[in-house]
This record gives sequence, C-alpha cells and structure tokens, in this order.
Amino acid sequence: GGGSSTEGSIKVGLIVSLTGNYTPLGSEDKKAVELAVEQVNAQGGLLGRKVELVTRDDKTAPDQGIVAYNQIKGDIDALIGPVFSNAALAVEPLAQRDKMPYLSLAPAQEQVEPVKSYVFVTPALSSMYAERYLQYIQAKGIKTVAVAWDSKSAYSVSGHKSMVALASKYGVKIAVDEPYETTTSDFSPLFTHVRGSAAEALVFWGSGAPGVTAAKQYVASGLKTPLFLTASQASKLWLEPMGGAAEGMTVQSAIGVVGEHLPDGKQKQVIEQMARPYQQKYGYPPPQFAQDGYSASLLLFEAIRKAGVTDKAKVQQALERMDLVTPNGRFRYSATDHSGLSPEFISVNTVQKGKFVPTDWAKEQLAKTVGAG
Amino acid sequence: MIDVRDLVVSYGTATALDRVTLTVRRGEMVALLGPNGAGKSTLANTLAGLVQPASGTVEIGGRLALIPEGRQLFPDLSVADNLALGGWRSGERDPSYVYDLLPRLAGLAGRRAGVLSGGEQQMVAFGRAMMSRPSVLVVDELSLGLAPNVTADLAGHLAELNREQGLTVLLIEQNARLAFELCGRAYVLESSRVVAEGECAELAGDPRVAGAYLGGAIT
Amino acid sequence: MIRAAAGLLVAAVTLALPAVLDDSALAVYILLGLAAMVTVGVSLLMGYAGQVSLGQGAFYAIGAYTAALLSLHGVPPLAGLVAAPVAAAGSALVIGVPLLRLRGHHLAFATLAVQLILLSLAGQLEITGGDIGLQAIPQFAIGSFEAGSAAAYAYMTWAGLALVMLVTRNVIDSRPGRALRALATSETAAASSGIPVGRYKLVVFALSAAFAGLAGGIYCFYTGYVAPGSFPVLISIQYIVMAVVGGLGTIWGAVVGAAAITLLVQGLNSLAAVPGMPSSAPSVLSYAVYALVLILVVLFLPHGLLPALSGRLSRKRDASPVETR
Amino acid sequence: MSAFLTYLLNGLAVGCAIALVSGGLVVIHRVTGVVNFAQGTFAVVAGLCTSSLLGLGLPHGLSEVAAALVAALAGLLTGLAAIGRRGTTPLSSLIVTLGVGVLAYAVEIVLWGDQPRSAPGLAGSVTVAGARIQTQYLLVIGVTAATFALLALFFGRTYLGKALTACASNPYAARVVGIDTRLMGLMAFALGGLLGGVAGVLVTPLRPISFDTDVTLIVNAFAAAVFGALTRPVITLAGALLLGVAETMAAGYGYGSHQLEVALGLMIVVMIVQVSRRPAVSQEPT
Amino acid sequence: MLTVTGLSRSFGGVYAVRDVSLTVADGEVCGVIGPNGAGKSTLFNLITGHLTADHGQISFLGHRVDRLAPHRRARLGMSIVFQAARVFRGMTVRENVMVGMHGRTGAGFVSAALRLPRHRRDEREIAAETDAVLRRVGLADWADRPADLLPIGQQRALQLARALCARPRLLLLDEPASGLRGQERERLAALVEELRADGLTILLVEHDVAFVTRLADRVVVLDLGRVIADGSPAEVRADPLVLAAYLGQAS
Ligand SMILES: Nc1ncnc2c1ncn2[C@@H]1O[C@H](COP(=O)(O)OP(=O)(O)OP(=O)(O)O)[C@@H](O)[C@H]1O
Ligand SMILES: Nc1ncnc2c1ncn2[C@@H]1O[C@H](COP(=O)(O)OP(=O)(O)OP(=O)(O)O)[C@@H](O)[C@H]1O
Ligand SMILES: [Mg+2]
Ligand SMILES: [Mg+2]
Repeated sequence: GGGSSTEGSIKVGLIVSLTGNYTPLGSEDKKAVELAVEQVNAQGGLLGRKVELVTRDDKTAPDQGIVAYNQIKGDIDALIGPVFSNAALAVEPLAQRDKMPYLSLAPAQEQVEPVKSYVFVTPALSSMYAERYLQYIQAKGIKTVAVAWDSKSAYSVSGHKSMVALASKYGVKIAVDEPYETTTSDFSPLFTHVRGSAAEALVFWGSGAPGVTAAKQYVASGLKTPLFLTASQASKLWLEPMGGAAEGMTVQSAIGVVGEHLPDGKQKQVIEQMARPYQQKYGYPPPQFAQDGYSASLLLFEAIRKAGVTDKAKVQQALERMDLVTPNGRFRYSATDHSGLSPEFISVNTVQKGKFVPTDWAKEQLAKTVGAG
Repeated sequence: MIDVRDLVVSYGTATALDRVTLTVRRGEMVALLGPNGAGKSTLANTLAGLVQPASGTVEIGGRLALIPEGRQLFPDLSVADNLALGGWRSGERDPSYVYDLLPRLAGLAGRRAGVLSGGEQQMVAFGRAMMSRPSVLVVDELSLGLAPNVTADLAGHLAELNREQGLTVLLIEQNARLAFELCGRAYVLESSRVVAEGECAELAGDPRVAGAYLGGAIT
Repeated sequence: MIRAAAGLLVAAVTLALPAVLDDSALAVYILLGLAAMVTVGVSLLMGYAGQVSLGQGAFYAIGAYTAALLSLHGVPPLAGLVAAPVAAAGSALVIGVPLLRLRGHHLAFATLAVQLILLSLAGQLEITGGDIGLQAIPQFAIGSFEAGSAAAYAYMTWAGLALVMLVTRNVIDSRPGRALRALATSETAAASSGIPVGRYKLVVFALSAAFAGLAGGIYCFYTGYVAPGSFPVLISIQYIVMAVVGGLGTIWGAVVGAAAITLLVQGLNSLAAVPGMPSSAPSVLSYAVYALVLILVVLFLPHGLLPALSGRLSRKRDASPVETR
Repeated sequence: MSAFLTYLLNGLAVGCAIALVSGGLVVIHRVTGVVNFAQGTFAVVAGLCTSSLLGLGLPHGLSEVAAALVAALAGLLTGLAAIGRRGTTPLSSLIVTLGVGVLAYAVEIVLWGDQPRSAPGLAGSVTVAGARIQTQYLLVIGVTAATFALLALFFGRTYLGKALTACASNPYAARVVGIDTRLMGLMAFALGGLLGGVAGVLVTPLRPISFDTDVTLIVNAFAAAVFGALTRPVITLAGALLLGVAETMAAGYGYGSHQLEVALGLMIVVMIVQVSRRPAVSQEPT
Repeated sequence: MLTVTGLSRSFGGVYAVRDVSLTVADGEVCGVIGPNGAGKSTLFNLITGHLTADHGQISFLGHRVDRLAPHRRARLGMSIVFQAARVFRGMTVRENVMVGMHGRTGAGFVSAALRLPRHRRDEREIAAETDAVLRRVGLADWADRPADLLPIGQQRALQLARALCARPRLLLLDEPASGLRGQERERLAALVEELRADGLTILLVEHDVAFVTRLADRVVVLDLGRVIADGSPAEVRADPLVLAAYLGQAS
C-alpha cells in the first residue's frame, strides 16, 4: 500500500545489522524498537491506527543497506536507520531524495553536518562524549591526559578528533596520543608509553573487542594512571567479559544507563518505561544501543502524533520542532540542529559491584540537567 | 595368485577394460603386453584396488604391491621415508633390505624424492614396493627411464625373488624382449581386450605379436 | 544454432528485465550484474590462468574510489567511469610485479593482505574521506543525459558485463588465452614454448583487475557513496565462491554463480524479513541455510552449477574412479 | 631498553597465540591439501564452550579440556563434510570449510547469542628483567612451545606423522602403499580441531570471543601458515612470531594505527625474497 | 650451433653437472647417455634456461644465451621435450600443440580481445600448422581429447608435437622413447630420422642404447656430472669406462 494513505496501519521501516559484524548492536536496536511498537500499540496505536514494523537486515554492508531501503521505501511512512555508519550514510541520500523522515541510529557526525532536512540522528555524537569527558577531567583538576583511539572505527576517530580540538578549551594537555587497530590484541606498548609520560588519566576510545582486551590488560599491567572508557563500554557486552576486573573503572554512558540514580521525574520515568519491560523480557538491562532504538521510536511516534498525519513533509516539520524526553535524554531538534542532544545528558560512572554508578560529579550534573528540563 | 574374470572397467562412458580374464598362478611370472592406451595401467590399478570395476571379479591371493606407472613417489619426503612408507602394510620399517638390492639408494637416503632424477625415482618406486615384502607384485613399467645396467640388475632381482621366494609377478614392460626373457607366459591386451595369451616362446613366434612388440632393429 | 538462439534469448531477457522490474528488484539486479562482472575476472584469473586472488575486492574498491574522486572533483562522470578500470589495471600492474612472483597460497595471502592494506589506507587518508568515505557522488551522466533511474544503471551494468564477457571470451579462445591456460599447469613447459610467463601473468592480473575496476566505477555512481566498509575482505572470498559454485573456468559459470549466490542471499534475506518469523530467523537463514546450500552444491555438483545445468558434461572427469594426480 | 624487552616479550606472546591457530591450518593442509577456513571457528567454539562451562560452575582445567575436545569433535565433523565424499577437490573442500564456518555462526548464535564472551584465565602479571608480561601470556607461550615441539617431532620423526604427510604429498601413491587417506584426513581434521580448541581456550581470557571473531583469528593465522608453506610447523611458528613481534614493535615505536599493515607488508616482502631464491623447475614434478 | 663451455651446477653440495663442455654442430644428432643421476636432464635444463648455471657459458647460434630467460631461448629456436610429461591439463591435445606455436606468432591480448585481422591470420596459421604436426606424430585421432588423460605414449608424442610446432633449430629430447613399445618406438625413430633429414639439430637423451646408436651421429657420455666419453656410437659402446659405468653386461 502507498505510504501516505490514511487507512490501515502506520508502517515504520527498520534497517539494522542483523547479520555481520554489527549484529550485537543491530539486534539490540531491533529488540528495543519492537518493544516501543508493542507499547504504543497496546495504548491504541498512533492516530488511532496500529503501528507496524517493516524490518530489514543490512548485513553490516552499505550496498545491502541500499537494497534493503529500496525494498521497503514504497511501503513505509518513516525509517529508523542503520547502526553501522557506512550503511547509514549510504541510505541517507536516498532517504533525503525520497523525502523520507529518517532517524539514524549511527552516531556519525557527517550525517548532520551539514544538516539534511529529512535526516535526524538519535545517538549522542562522539563529539559530545568527548566534550563531556573534558568537563569531567577539568572538574577533577586533571591537566594532562593520554588518549588512545581505534584508527579503524569512525566513532572513535571522530571522538578523538573532537577531544584534540576541544582540549585546550578545558585547559587539558594531551601527552600521549596513540592510535591502535580494532584487531590489536596486545596493548603493552600503549601502557608502556603512558607509564613513561606525565598523563594523569588514560582516555580509551574504542568499541567492541578492544575495549575488553585493553581494559583487561590494563589491570594486568599494573598501571596506576586511571583508565577512562567511553560509552561504547557501557553495557553488559563489556561488563560481562570483564567480570571483577572492571571494578572501579571509569566509564561514560548515556543518561539512560543510570536511570535508577536519577532524581524522580520525567526523565527517570521515561527511562524506566523502557528499562523495566526490557529487563523483564530479556533478562538484562537495556544496553545503550537498545536505548538509541527506543528513543528513535519515541521521537518518531511523537512527531507523527504532532503532525496528526503520516504525510512525510508534515512529519519532518514536526521533527524539526521536536522537544521530547527519551531514555537518551531530552531531544530538541531544530531546523539547524538535527542531532538534538547535548553533552549534559551524558553520565560519567564508575563500576561498582558490576554496575555503572554515576560519580558524585555526574550525579550533581545530571540532577541539574534533569531539573532544568 | 591373481585371478581376474570378466573384468569391465570404464571411465565415465569410455570402456578401458572389456571383459578381461587373466590368471597368474602362485609363483608364476606373467608379462602383459599391449600398445599405448590398451588398458594395462587400468588393469594394474584395478588389481591394486585403486579403481572400482564396473563388473567382473578380481581375486588376489597374498599381499599385493604395485609399482605404479610414472613412479608416483612422495615428492616432499626423503628417499628413506618413501621406502619406509612402502612398509605400511607389512610393518617393515627398516629399508636396509632395499639398500642391499639397490646400493645406490643408500647414498640418496636423505634426499627429497621430488628432486631425484627420473631413473633414481624409478629405483625408489621399485624399492618402495619391495618394502612391503609382497607375495604378489604388479609392475607397471619396470625399465622406465633406467640405465641398461640398472634394468638388468632389477630384472635379475625379480627373477631371483621369483625363484627363491616364489614371488608372483605380473609384469608390464615396454621392452617386450626383456619381458619375454623373464616371464613364462604373456597376455596381449589391445583396445581394452585380451587378444592373445600363451607361453612366451609361442607368442614370440606369432608373427603378429613379434611384429608389433619385438619388431625392428631397435630395443 | 541452438547456442545462438540461447544467446539471443538471454540478451532479450536481459534487455527486457530493467523495464519490468521495480526499484527493489533492480537494486538486486544491478548488484548481481556487478558481482558477475568481478567474478568473470576471477574466473579468468583463477579458472584459466591458475592464479588465485583473495583480494579482488581491492580492485573493485580502486575503481569505485577513482570514479568517485574524479567526479567529486568535477571531472565528467564518463571520464571517471573510463578511468576506473584503467586505474584498477594500473595498480594491478604495479602491485603485480612483486606479487606475481608468488604462487598458489602465497599469492592468495599476499593479495588478501594487499586488500587489507589498501582499505586501511583508504580509511585513514583525508582525500578518500577516511572511514566515513565519500558521499554525494554525482549521478552518472553523459552530456546532459543523466542516469537518474535504477533502470539506467541496470542497462549500464549489463552493458559492462556484456563487454567484460566478450573480451574474456575473445581472449580465452586465442593465442594469448591458450598461453594463459598453459602456464596455469606448467610454467616451465609454457616458458619453453616461448611464452613470457611473468608478463602474461601480469597482463591477466591487470585484465581481471580492470573488470573489477569497471564494476567498482558503476557501483560508485549507482550508490552515490563509497567507504572502506563497502569492500570487506569477505567480498573477495565471495567472488571466489561465486566462481566455483558457477563452474570455474567457464565464462557463463561466473555469471550463473554470481546470480545464484546473489539471489540466494537476497532470497533468504527477504524470507527472514517476512512478518512473524522468529527473531533468530536472520541468522539461521543467512548463515545456516546459506551455508548448507553452499556445501551441498559444492559437494554434489563439484564442477559447478553451469556444467550441471547445461547437462552436457562433455568430460565426465568426476566419474573417473581413480584419483591419479 | 626495558620498553623494548616488553614489546618483544608481548610480541612473542601475541605471535604464539597466532601460531596456535595456524598450527591447525598446517596440520590439516599437510595431510589433506585443504586450506581449512573453519580453523578460526574451532577456536571460537572452544572459547564459547569454556565460558559456558565455567559459568555452569565446572572447575578450571576440566572446562578447558572439555572445550578443546568439543573443538576436536567440531574438527572431525568439518572433516567429514570437507573430505568425506570421494572426488572432492581441495578447492571444493576449501569452499566447504568456508561453508562450515558460516554454518557455525548460526549454531553459535543460537547456543550462545551474538554477544561477545570471555573467560577468566591466569590473573596478574610477572616481571621479567624489568619487562611486564601477563601471566596468561606466559601460559600461552609455554603451551605453544610444547605444542610445536610435539608437532615437529610428530611429523618429522614418527612413522604415523610421515604417513599423514604422505597423504597430501601424493594421495594416489598413499593409496598405492595402502594408506587410508580418508581416515588419515579425518584424523588430521580432528587434530586440527583440537589445536584450534587449545588456541581458543587460551585466547578467550585475553580477548573477548564472539561468533565472528574467527575472521580476525584466521587472517593472522593464515599469514603465518602460508609463511610456513602450510606444511612446516616450525617455520609457521617463526612466521607467527615474526607477525606478533612486528605488530607490537610497530605499535611500540609509533605505528599503532598501521601495525597490522606493517606486519602483513613485512610478511609479503619476506615471502617474495624467499621465492626469488628458488628455481621454478624444482617446484614441478620431474 | 650450440657451444657449452665449463658448465657447472650443484644442488646443496651435490654436483649434478660439473665442468661440462660440449659443441653440437649444425644438423647433427648428438646422443647424450649416462647412468641415472648422471646429470643429463640437469644439463638440458641449463641449456634451455630452466635452471641457471653456477659457472660456465652457453652460446647458441652465435649468441650468448646463458643470461636469457627460457622463453627467450625458446624464441631463438630451442625446443625441449621434457623427461616428465608436462602436458597442459584441462586443454585438449590440439590446444596443447597450438601452444607450441606461441613463439612464432604475435597476436597479443589486444588483437585477441578486439578480434583484429592479425588475430585471425595467426589463428589460421596456427590451426594449419597444428593439423600438420598432429598428423606427422600420429596424434590426429586424439586431437580433441583432454590431454591429461592420455596414455604415456601419446603424451610423449604430444610433447614432441608441441616442440615441433615451434619449428626449432635445436631440439632437445629427454628420453623420448621411454614408455613406447616396439612399433611406436620404431615410428619415433623414423620421425627423428626425418627431422634430421630436414636439417634439424638434435640433442637426444635416451637409455635405449640401440635407439641412440641408430640415430646419433655422435654420442656424449656423462657420469657424475662430467663428460667421460665423446665419440661415434661405435667408439662409445666399446669404451671400457662406459661399459663399467653404464652399459653393464646388458649390452
Ligand atoms: N583417469 C582416467 N579417466 C579417463 N580416462 C582414462 C583415465 N585413465 C586412463 N584413461 C583412458 O583409458 C585408456 C586406457 O589407459 P591405460 O593408462 O590403462 O593404458 P595403458 O595400456 O597403460 O597405456 P600405456 O602403455 O601408454 O601406459 C586410455 O584411453 C586412457 O586415455
Ligand atoms: N633440484 C634438485 N635438487 C637437488 N638435487 C637435484 C635436483 N635436480 C637434480 N638433482 C640431482 O642431480 C643429479 C642429476 O640429476 P639429473 O636429473 O640431471 O640426472 P639424469 O642424468 O637426467 O638421470 P636420469 O637418467 O635418471 O634421468 C641427480 O643425482 C639428482 O638427484
Ligand atoms: Mg600405462
Ligand atoms: Mg633425466
């Protein structure tokens, strides 16, 4: 059926990696979006119509993303997009050309710089994580840091880049600036370099296997310089393989991961609206990727609700006027800002008893953020 | 003892052996002659169980060893290892017996078989077959690439083994004169069929056989 | 006579399909044609000349990046498209001089490594857009005619494939082609027949790279986006699988193999997306079913789909009851 | 100086981990002529098994042994598919092993999910002449040294080892002397599975393992094995150590973002130098 | 025609060819015999360039060729029939033989891909020559069979045909008669005689001494890599050194 009909169900496209390298991310996104759809339908749907999900696998490959998009573009009213940056970027021009409201699950900055009218991003960009860490580092009185980054991961490359660019603004000097590769299995050179430097903290950018490998080897290396990990590590994907070794490490996360530590209020409520049923259904708290998917769904539903129709241009306009609290934080999209979030919605935690617990600084900051909202 | 009855072997659609019947009695040496492509090697491979017949029966009495056409050594292994593996069935591991037969091989023991000269390889192939202490030996080309004195040596060894240990031999040999000298009986295989058989002396007298296999000034 | 008729039929169907297929089917049709183009090169290189490349994706990438970079810098797309195979072949010549001294598994590894190295280079250089890649590549156009529709790209792809197949057929069935097939089994004997073995290997390497480069050029215009992530190493292995499944050493086999694998993958993918499928469907279908089909085809049709399909296995080699070497 | 030593020691350990995976490649290729692209899978299966068994409360040691045996079984099954059917060419077998690797993805995802897993190993680290090295690494080095010594002895000195080698060297001739090449091939696959399993068990505490980790494992292992012409254990070990040391040295001395490229490039160069010194005729039958 | 001076080649300490000097005159058939492992095939490989010599020089038709690649020497007019059958698998007998014409034709990839007139001219020429040669060696009936499944005899003939297609000036035959039986051997001998009559220079390695005696103008005997005798067939057959090292009591 045609996408802009007013009859039948509202169709939401979901293209994520269900096979290939990004399966662990894509599969979480899918669970979360399915949960959001279930919930909205349980409340009677949107505009009195049921929401129906049309899911496709991009196989962690850009061209498969295009095939998938072409397959469903005629049927859907809006798209929640790939988590693999390359696939997201491949689909983006097509969605823009077709004027398809598109909420991307990939954090790549390039999607929103420059702004394309139909393309919106849900995860916090790595530049925000970089900035948030610098705020924390400044607050802790740290002046010199070491930065390690995965030269093969777009997320960590751009995070590193922002960190370097913003460091002076926060009075921080980068003493060791060390790239590594996703496949690196030995980090002893990194630790040796840090040990020989004046760095007071080691910020480690990376996602997937290196996060665990490096953190484990960090423990074994006996290095005293504290290790700061980024939000890619803020899930059981990292916690479980780390086990007890993770205790005391510093890890960033989106606000949703530490919902229980927030003061009561709208933000906490939204987070629990997702986290509770998710935990019930799957037996573990929702990882960050799941929250991205859930947040994207909420944003889309709200936009359709506001637009009152599924007309794509109207939905796009509604998105650009969006102000909504989601598990990822409060989104305020505008015509010039299609990323919507700000660093205030990022928490800095330490691992305590196998859980992420916000630092006192973060608790204070987040309370301010939430209170202001 | 070798007893082959109505053997048919085909490669896909092509018939390589067509109702071949052949016997080699215990302790007998029999020659198998035939032009190129007649099916001799196919028969040898079938006797060794390496080719499955389409029909017919093959019966072997005793331990059979094959000296295959084209040497077929293990090129990456040393000569000593090649020989030792010849004893896979018999459990014989020590090649000194073969070194006695072919002293030249002792000097090559450590060499990779793949780099040997053609004739040296043929000697190893012979030695490897002897390592299994066979009671039935099928030789697919004895003298291939061998110097005349070595051929004569090997022929002497075969005759001796046959005489003294009752080794049964089916000999495929390009040099029909040599084959006739060594063997009592012979079969002639042409276009997949046995076209003649009998005592060597008799066959040598047959003008057709003589013309085809003993012919000319050469050999 | 029958062959000519079959050829005409194939041509007619190929020409008709873009007109009747919708965008989603066309996307598959185009990717299939591009894969076939690369696979014909793999088959030429591996099936005829006996040289294994596990890095064919690198040349696909070189073609794509070349065309993309040129057209992003204002060069007319047609020139970019022509430059794609030329650049791929040129790089193959440069890489091939040292690499083709290697044989067999060594060559396979070296080509694989080269692809890894090239891609990581592309992922780090400013000019190639790093890991994010190159976006907003203009549509393919000749003069004022712009190939905006998928159908236009489908025609382009299949014209390219036809060209590649024609060149391959002409080469195979000729003096240099026989020389290639000869050096595949014995370089020594080939050299003593007067064949400059090294140079011929280099040329065929470059030729197969050119095919991949052409496919890459079309790919970049069609998708409008290239990134290192578009050319994982697995893609190179996939081409070999396609060539083997279709029937190594036959030109049509490469096409049949590419078609079979692409359609299988897409078919399973769509099946996994049918509503009501359990959540394990994507992995079970894309991995398990795909793998089982692959294994069974390879085991039971060892000469590939094409020889089995055409049913006239001229030489029943597998029926041979003896494994001589 | 102590930094150099650290890089060297850790590089050797990384190389040893690579060598363990490539050991299986070598064993299987040496006997069957098949390049087993499912080799990484054996390590993954063993790694995932260990983490599950330990999770079930089985003691260390038992869990690891059981996991390695499961991998050996996986090897045997892979062998049955790859060489069980007569007339399968090495190239077809290679594709079958690729298929098995993909098939294993589905099995692994159904059994263990798509998330990476790890397992505890030997904790802590040791200081050797001023250089720190993880205790688990020492274990890897020790096991690798023992494994390769045994492999070299087995193939170089024992009769069975020679018979196994003969199977790929000339399968027809192997059958002529009465060796059951299929049985030998299956043994090799089981042994290859076991080696892959040992690798997986030892590596899992060092780096998380998920269903698709096999790709990373196989790339390095393939490089090392090819270095040893896929037949020679000791040279393979040398190749793996070269890779490992090149990687850590590259990272240690400022090429961290190119360490894999540096190492792979070095391998190519060494191979080309090797091959240029060998005449072509000696590689073809006389 | 061919002059070899002081040629040596060792393999890890083992001298396969040691200080061999040899001259082959235009139109001569020169037999090379010697025990197994004497270095005959190695000598052939050195002359044709498949192995490089440690020492020594080779000149052919007045050119120094010992630095030339094998295919260049082939193009100058050397053809070799190897001791081991090196047929091109996966090609038919005819195609195998066609490859032999490579050095004498020039249509390359471009002419082939574009089907230029040059390609067609060459193909015609190759086809005609191939047919003639196949008939000459008695392979006409086997022409369209896959070459790798040929019986030994036909494989030998095939190699010879391939070599002849190149219209060589110097033909090196390494045990061409091995595996051939009475009649086939006779046919080969006749063919070699014919070639000699055509003026072809031939180097012939063969263990069938009668065969060599019949065909060769001159015989060189190698043992342990060295030349131990050089003379007419009759002289050589009577040489006590040769008798001891090679012929044994068989002659
Ligand atoms: N593996 C095979 N597949 C198909 N055909 C084969 C195979 N091996 C042999 N042939 C064919 O079978 C026939 C008999 O071959 P075989 O090798 O048995 O002959 P032969 O008598 O040993 O010849 P030669 O004297 O040359 O050794 C030949 O026509 C040959 O081409
Ligand atoms: N690549 C190599 N590596 C080591 N040794 C070799 C190599 N090639 C040949 N040889 C040795 O050199 C010697 C000469 O070999 P060659 O093949 O030239 O002998 P030949 O005279 O042709 O003997 P045959 O009559 O048996 O064919 C042999 O002892 C052989 O083992
Ligand atoms: Mg035969
Ligand atoms: Mg020789």
